Amino acid sequence: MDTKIYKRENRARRYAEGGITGILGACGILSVLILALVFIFLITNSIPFFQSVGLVNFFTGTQWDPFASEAMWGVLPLLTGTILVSFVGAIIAIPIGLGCTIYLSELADSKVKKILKPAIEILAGVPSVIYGLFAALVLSNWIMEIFDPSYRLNALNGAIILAIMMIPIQVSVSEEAMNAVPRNLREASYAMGATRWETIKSVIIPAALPGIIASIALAIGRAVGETMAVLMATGNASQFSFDILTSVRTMTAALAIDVPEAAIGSLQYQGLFAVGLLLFIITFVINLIADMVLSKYQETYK
Amino acid sequence: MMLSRKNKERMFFWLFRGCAAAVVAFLTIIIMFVIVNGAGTITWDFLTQNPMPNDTGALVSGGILSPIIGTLMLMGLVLAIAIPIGVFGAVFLVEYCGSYKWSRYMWMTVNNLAGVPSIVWALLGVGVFVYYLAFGLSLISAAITLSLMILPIVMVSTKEALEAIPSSIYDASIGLGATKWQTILHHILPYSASGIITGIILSLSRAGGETAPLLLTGVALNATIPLSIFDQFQALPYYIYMMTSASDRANAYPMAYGAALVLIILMMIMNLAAATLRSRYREKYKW
Amino acid sequence: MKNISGDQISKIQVKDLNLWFDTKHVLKDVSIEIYEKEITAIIGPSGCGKSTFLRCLNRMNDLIPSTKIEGEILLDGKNILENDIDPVDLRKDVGMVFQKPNPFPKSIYENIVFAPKIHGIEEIKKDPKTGKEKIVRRKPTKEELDQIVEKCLKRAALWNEVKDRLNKSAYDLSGGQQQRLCIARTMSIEPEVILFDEPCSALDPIATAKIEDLLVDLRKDYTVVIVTHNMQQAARVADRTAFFYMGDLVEYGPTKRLFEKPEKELTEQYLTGRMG
Amino acid sequence: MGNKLIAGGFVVLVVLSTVLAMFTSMSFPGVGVLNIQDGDELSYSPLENPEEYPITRPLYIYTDGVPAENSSLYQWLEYIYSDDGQLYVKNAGFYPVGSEVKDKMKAQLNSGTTNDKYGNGEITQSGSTTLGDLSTLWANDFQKKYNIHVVLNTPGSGTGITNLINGFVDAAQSSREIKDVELESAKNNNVNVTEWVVAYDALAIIVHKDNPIKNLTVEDLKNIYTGTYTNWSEVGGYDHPIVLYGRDSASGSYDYFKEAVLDGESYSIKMQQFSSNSLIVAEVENNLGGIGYVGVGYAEESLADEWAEEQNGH
Repeated sequence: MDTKIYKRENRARRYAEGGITGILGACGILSVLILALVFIFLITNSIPFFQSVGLVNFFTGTQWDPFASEAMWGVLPLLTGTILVSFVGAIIAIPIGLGCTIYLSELADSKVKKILKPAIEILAGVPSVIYGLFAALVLSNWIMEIFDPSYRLNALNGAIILAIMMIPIQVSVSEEAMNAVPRNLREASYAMGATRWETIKSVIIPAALPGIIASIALAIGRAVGETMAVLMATGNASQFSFDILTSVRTMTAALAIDVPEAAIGSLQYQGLFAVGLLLFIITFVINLIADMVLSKYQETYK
Repeated sequence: MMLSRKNKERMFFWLFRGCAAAVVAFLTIIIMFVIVNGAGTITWDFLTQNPMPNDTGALVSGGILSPIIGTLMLMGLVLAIAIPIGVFGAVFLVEYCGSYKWSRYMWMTVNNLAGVPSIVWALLGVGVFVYYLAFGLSLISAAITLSLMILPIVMVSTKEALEAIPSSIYDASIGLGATKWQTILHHILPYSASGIITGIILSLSRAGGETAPLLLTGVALNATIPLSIFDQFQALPYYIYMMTSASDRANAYPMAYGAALVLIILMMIMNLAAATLRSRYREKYKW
Repeated sequence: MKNISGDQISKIQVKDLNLWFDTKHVLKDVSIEIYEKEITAIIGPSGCGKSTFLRCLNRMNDLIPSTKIEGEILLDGKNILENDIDPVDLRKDVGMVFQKPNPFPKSIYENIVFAPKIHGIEEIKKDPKTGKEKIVRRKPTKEELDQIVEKCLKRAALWNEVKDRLNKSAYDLSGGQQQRLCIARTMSIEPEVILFDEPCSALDPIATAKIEDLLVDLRKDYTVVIVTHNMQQAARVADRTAFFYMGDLVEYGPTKRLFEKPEKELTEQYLTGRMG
Repeated sequence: MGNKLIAGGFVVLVVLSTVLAMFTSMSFPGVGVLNIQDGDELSYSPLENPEEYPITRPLYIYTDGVPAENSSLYQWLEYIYSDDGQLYVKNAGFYPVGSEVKDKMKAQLNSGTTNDKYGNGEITQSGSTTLGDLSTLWANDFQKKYNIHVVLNTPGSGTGITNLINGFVDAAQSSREIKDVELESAKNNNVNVTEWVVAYDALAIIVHKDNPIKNLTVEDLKNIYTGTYTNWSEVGGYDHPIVLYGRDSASGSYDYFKEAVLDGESYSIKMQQFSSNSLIVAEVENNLGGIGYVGVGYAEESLADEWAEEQNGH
């Protein structure tokens, strides 16, 4: 058969190819569209609020009570609540997390590592409501016995449970960064007679630093966005204070408590969307920092 | 006195071992507390009866059947909604327009949206699905909200699985005269399948464990097993939260721990399935 | 088909081929004729555009966005760059073997039957009513597939080494065997031209020798175009050799003449290794 | 050697945390319930004489107009006012509606339908946590008798009313009167809000079981919750700062207590707000200086033993 046809008319295949590309294209565009929906929806619902209440007293008001007779729109108590809980949580989580990462990637031998690494990943998979349950029923009593605070459910309680939730995220991301440091860098340092600790300190950590910074940013982003655990752990008094032994209300807890009560389209509803938008921007910026640091870092070790 | 280099190293190494021990201690304490307090309540009735009120009205007797079924139905709906759009969307964005300049920025935003707090998705759920599309307080509103929440996670994990395939295999298939879709169907998807499935399982377990979106989109105190997607429903995570604020605390707390244990077991099963799939996937295709 | 001396039928005529990646001018006014059932080698320093040229012949460069191509590439007189040509069909007739052996992570058998399965078997059917000849495409039967596998593996001199472990994974083979499997796989689509992009650069000398013998043997049925930076290899197997430098086709002619009496000063420098 | 050490360490850790979990028993010491005196009259306990207790409030169900006879909502309201319905009120720790209020409500029920859109399928009701237990008991019994399912959720009175106004639920349960602003937005959504008084709840004032104070006047209570008094010694107790606990703004108790006791003044910002009564009980129970207000059912459920004997003592 010598019919050489460079253009085999195979209409079936061309339509199949076109059709499938169409379907896949629809899914692709749909997924991106849906993700843009979040941002658009948050903005459209909070602009009217900013127009009527104004940015100034939203950001400078020190009392948040949208359902009082005359509504008070100060977001500061919520902002300080979130920052207090996440910041103290980070102070606890980062050192322990970093120590655990170094142990996991440099000191642990393979058998221990094979058990410990999945165990930590499981710790990340435990639903936050179970952390909240532990914080509300057990951790709060322990804190009460140790610090005897005037508030049983307080910011410290929230911070500790958030620290426990942040560690697995930080460890798994930074452990990968430390593993990605090429072997020859380690050997070069050993070759110069450096001890293992000096190698870790002066070669491996600096090389994996971007990955470590990214993991910390991701962990903080997750902590800022956490809702259930802080709702059950911090007592939710919306007062503007920096004392970690008082009860505070985080932005996420405020949304969980107040949103169902706001009539759709009312000023309260839009005010809560403003808080939601602020929360979205904060977590988006934190994740963006993590992404940029991570992607710049990946280029160097491609 | 200056510690000698050897002692310094030993000191720091013990410090790191201490940190690792602390992390393991956190995990063990929390899990053991749930097991010790929860194991007692797990009986056959506990798993096969709906929550019933005791004589003063607190829903502390009976079992957690409707919350379990509610959570499984939620995960089933999320599987049907988020997975097709997420996986095929990612396939399109990676394979068909992967090489364009803007796709890198697009993936950065998708990656970013994976970090959006679940309560912000819940806000969207209330505004759009419960009210605007008038699904009302129902299973479908909660399921779509959860689907949106895990969509970025599914897309990112699918992208990573697809990109793990070396381009030489793509060239080989194209070189043999296969069309783009035939190459994807026969070579890209099969080899990345277990990576994608691992991502799906992990995001489903994330969706199943979420509570915040449920609070706003239609979870109900005494809902039985939902008969239609527009019914209100119960869910395991909400049941646990509800039990911490029930009036009869002496009976409510053990039920909360029991439900927490069941939820942890469910999550463990899914995580282990994902982990075994991922390790098998790594052996099978070592290139 | 007369070789070397006398006039031969040219299989591929390339006229004033220019190619740009974004703004980088990679191929500049390349005009060359590749003759049927001959081995044409393409040599030149790395980055001179020899691989890019090779990939133009089966339009693999289409996969890279923002490439601009001008000029003509005639395959049996038909310009393959026209957009009514479906590159998929073209690649059925112009097979390609890559630098790094890239068998599919499947069994040896699966690797070879993949192409016949997706292309199916074409048969000429006499349409009873109109009596017109019509191409009918049908799924190949198991026996037909087994035949194809045996034929291709024998042709790629791999049959004896693998005939009893056909459903073993292709990854258990050695580098040389994997490359020959890729060649066998390429032959399963019954191409007319086979392009080789530095096929032996990842292989040890023994495996390379086997591949070179195979190339010479392939010349009987296929037109072979091979890109290599190994000048001895070109000298050993190629009938004609083309020397590329910075995107230009500097010199092209029968291998013996080009190596012994290069006309262009540049070629001579490159061959004697004195080039900077 | 290393691995055995680690494995051994882990086993010790597991054993330790198990023992720890067993011994951190969940103790519920319980709380004290104060008698409240209105002005110069006698002081009453919410547990014994709820009728005379000064801080009692009606509990409401709001619907969109009067439901039609054949609708399930009609049967639901009819059931609530039946003897069985009011019997459960006692079980849940509240006290039933008086006879003249019951007749008034029944009259309203049969005063002719204003909203026949209510079908005879499932009923959805949302709102106050205080009413949570009571409506669960009702729903459970109603299901047995009428085989109609009543789906409840209890995010708080304010939310229940909002859900009614937004049309998400058939009925709202509330532990406070509907506000004017809510009535207004109901009108915009053309929801004709109809009020049904279904039971009475005494708002018990709870203190730590070792707090010597046994009764307070409404005036004292007002000064405590507005933050005027900050130390128990100001009302004759120990020299110990007062720690205020109360419900969050979503709950009806928050609004009712503010109107009935604080005469509309705002709460001290130090007051810690909780989304449910039982969380307040858990707080006051563990804080010597704590004071909180909860539905009487919750107080009864967690009454400290010492206070219980004293109660039946005199």
